Amino acid sequence: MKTLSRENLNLWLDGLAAQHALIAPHLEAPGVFYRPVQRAQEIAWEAGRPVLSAKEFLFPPSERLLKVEKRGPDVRLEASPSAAPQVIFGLRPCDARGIRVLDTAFVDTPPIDSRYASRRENTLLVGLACRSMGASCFCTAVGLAPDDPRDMDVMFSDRGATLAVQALTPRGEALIANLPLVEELGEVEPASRREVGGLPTAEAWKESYSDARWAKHGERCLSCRLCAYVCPTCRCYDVRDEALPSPPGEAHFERLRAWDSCMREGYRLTAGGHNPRAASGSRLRNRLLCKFVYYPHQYGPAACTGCGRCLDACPVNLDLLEIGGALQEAAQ
Amino acid sequence: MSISEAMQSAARDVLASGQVQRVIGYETGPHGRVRPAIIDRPEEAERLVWSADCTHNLTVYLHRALTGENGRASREAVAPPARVAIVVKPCDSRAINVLLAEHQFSREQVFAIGMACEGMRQGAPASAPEATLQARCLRCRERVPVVHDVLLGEPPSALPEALPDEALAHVRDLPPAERAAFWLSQFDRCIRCYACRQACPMCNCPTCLFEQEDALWVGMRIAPSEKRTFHLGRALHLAGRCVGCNECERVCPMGIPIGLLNRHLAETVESLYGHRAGMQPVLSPVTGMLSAEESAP
Amino acid sequence: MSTADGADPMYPLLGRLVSSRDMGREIKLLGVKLLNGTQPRFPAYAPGQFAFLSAFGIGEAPFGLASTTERGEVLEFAVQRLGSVTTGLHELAEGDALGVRGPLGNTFPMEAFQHKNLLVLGGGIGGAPLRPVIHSVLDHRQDYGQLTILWAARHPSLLIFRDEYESWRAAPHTELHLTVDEADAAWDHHVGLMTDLVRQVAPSAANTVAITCGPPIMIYHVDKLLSELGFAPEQRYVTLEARMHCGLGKCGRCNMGELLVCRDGPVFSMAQVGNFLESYL
Amino acid sequence: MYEPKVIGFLCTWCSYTGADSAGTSRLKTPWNLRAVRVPCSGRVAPELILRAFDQGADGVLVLGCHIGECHYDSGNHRAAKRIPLLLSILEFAGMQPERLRLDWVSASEGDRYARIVSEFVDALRPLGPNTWRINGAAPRADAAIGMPLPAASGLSGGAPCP
Repeated sequence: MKTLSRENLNLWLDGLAAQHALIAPHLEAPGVFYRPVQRAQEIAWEAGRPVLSAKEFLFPPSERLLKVEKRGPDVRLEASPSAAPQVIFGLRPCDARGIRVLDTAFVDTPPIDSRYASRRENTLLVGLACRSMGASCFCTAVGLAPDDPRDMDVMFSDRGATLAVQALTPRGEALIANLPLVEELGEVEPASRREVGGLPTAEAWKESYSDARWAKHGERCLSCRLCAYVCPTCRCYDVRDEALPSPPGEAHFERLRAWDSCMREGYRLTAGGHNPRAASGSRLRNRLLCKFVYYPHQYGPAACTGCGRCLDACPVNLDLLEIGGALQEAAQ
Repeated sequence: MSISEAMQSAARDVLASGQVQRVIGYETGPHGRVRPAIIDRPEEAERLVWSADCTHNLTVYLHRALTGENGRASREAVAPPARVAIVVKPCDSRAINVLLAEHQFSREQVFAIGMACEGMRQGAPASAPEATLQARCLRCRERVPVVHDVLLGEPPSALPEALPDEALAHVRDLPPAERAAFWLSQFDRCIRCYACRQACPMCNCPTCLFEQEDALWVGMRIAPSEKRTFHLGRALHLAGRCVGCNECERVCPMGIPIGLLNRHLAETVESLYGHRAGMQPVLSPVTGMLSAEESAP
Repeated sequence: MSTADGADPMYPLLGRLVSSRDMGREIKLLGVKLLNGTQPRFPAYAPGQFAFLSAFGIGEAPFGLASTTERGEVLEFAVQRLGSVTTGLHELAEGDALGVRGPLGNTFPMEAFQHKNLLVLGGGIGGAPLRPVIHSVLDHRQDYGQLTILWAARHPSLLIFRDEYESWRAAPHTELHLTVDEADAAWDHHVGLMTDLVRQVAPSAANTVAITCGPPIMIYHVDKLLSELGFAPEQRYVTLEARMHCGLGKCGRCNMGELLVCRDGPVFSMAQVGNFLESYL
Repeated sequence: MYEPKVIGFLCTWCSYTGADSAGTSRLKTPWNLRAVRVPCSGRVAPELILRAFDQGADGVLVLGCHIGECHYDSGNHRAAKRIPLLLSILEFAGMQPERLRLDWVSASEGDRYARIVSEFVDALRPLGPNTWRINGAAPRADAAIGMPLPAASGLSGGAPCP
């Protein structure tokens, strides 16, 4: 096992922040958020799960796809610049998996989404293992673990005065190549796991499609987009052009994309005015089946990382594990 | 009989006798969290609970339930219930008055199960298990719902002193530049998930002004100026209508003190027009004409 | 990576509006030519595919390609003014620049349709993506059997491609039946729903493929009727509409259950649609 | 001295004509005001004013018909009810109240128009540029702000960090 002293870790992080954008858990007024930090000192070490996942650093809430400059009948288009390098430190395994899941849609499945891919190529994922699972965490139910290093470039595990370090990818190895690592005997103590049951199989989710309970759950749903926006893997977006300040005689616009969610009432409205998903229960069903049936069908992996954010944040306590548990019981 | 049992019994009776087709109340979900419950059958009444955690304002469901929007698939269109029973706290009941004044439904369509209220508990974080009342409840002296068809529980005879709104005073007392910086930093956290709007009984426009496709007012960017316009604009739309249930602030995943905006305007409306939203079923004075003395030159 | 060389699939090609012709009330047929220069050419496309048109400054929306590669390099789109983007496209003057992204989506299996009778059912603006099918059949008339076109709209003023009806009718082994929900004084064809017309024409299912496009409710009832008339699910094709933002299988907007209309469609056989988890209706 | 950029929403029936009247009487009015002709002061939705400030206006002046003289009977009543509330929330959000003003100018009151615009611009000059318009990122709420904030709900169930 290779280890790094806390002192050296802080020095290294300070150095990283000077070179790249360094993103890390940071305590900001009412909660912990992944935020750009300038120094290791700004990192929230003893804090709960960040309120939002780290997806915003790869798939920002809104971004410019291109700039449009109109002069009379002529139009000139300008692409957005490529992303700058960034390191996300203190990433939790569930959030790293979230990024891995987004990769499958935006990069692994052709055609490549250039905006996402440009950010992804310039991003290194440096994890910090969770020592235990929070009350609403269920990463173990989706095949992850609180100290799962698989989706990281580099993984740190806290051992008190020192941290165990492990590079998982060539890019990760390059990142830590010059660190004063110390070879220590022994193994990293695994995080304490809690098995969470009740999550249905993909087949059971699929079979639940015509279950009458979806309508019942939907009655409680407020049709906000909270669950989708705190989710590490929800990736639906909307695209529109908006005006920019322009010089005289010209009209400048930007083509924007911004987060959107299938929980929104008019999301599925067609041009003719028909809305196949007018009922809130059908929207809730779509979101959950997307996680466990549709997304795997379209891109490969299941799109739930067990972070538990939607369980905690839902204003009316719609609970994925409860809904799923009841469906699983019905299936058996 | 406990208050929960009395409420279950009231719900069972109105469903069984056919007075209402649906009851909107509270139940306990996973992790002991209290949440809204929507029941259609008398035997489901045993799920209902009443406690100091019943903080949600359920009137947000009234409009949807009575107009049949939402909740039921269009193809399996079920006629909306003719009459709905709803469990209300004093603050929530004022929302019924506002919605009645705005002709969202009629008084006959609502059976209000009023709860004598002693305040709701602060959403107990693991670190502070001892029960403290929510700040809004410490400021509130209303114990009996202004709209109710049946009243459950005993309103206390002696009322504690209502606390002043220190947070509001604090923000008002900041120098303008610091106030601007404070609000920008708060709005900047917003992710435009619209939970505040969706949880609000007064936000029932079919298409929100801030989400029109060709909106002149606000762009689709999830950026500070757009978010500020949304929050200030929404607060204005609630002026004279907001009953202070604070659901918008409670549901906000980002901890934005939205309630401050609403309280500030509620006080402004009260001082300008002597109007407190929802005390009677009358429209907000903000949407009406100037009075005779106001319009005198 | 996201440079102006066309590598970014969200980056539109620049085109120019070469014709904009009124086809009906609030419906225009737009002809688009790509600008020459460093831009790559618009690739060959096949009946059933669609493309995004950008009204710059407003946004972009998907439209069925209403032309065929064989009939020339001008891309044609039938656009009904319904929302902000379609209004922006209607307001463009000939010579104005616009953006094109495509071709996207799958195609009608025209080869599999060869030597079969074709029943083409178009409702309103839904007829637009069917025109390439009709043109392909007319341009290779000997390769296909009987062509029966059932063309419907709510009102005569909403019928599209009226100036082509003569040439469709004049083709060998080709018949055209029209219907409107509500007639005007000059109307001397059938009045009634598409389903009434299907009952009246009573097409035989033998060696026949039916292709339907129109509003969801029309597709639903026409499909039910065709099934009653003996058309097997494999003989019934539809092309479906969904509002979408990328056309690339990314934005998530157009899913119908596990399928994405943009990537897995828009052309589906009813044998597939019947197995969708989610209904288009 | 800073020259402020002012957006004026002028009712077409009274104030816009009042502005014309000021012009034909050769009254001197500050050039700082960009006039937007609207059908009625009641049409000036608060969101329009917010938008003007968002886009960099240093001040917004809304001018309508005198109460009792509205071409649409009650449009100016609406303005008189809404705009004080907008002013109140803008002030609460940190804007100087001098930057927004509602007043009445009839078609014949060219002198009154010139006076109101001059007064408004004169009051804005010492305030300097409006900082309302956001260029780039907003400040983050890092520092203690002296009041309790509602907890972010995503926080309640998280795992303890190592």
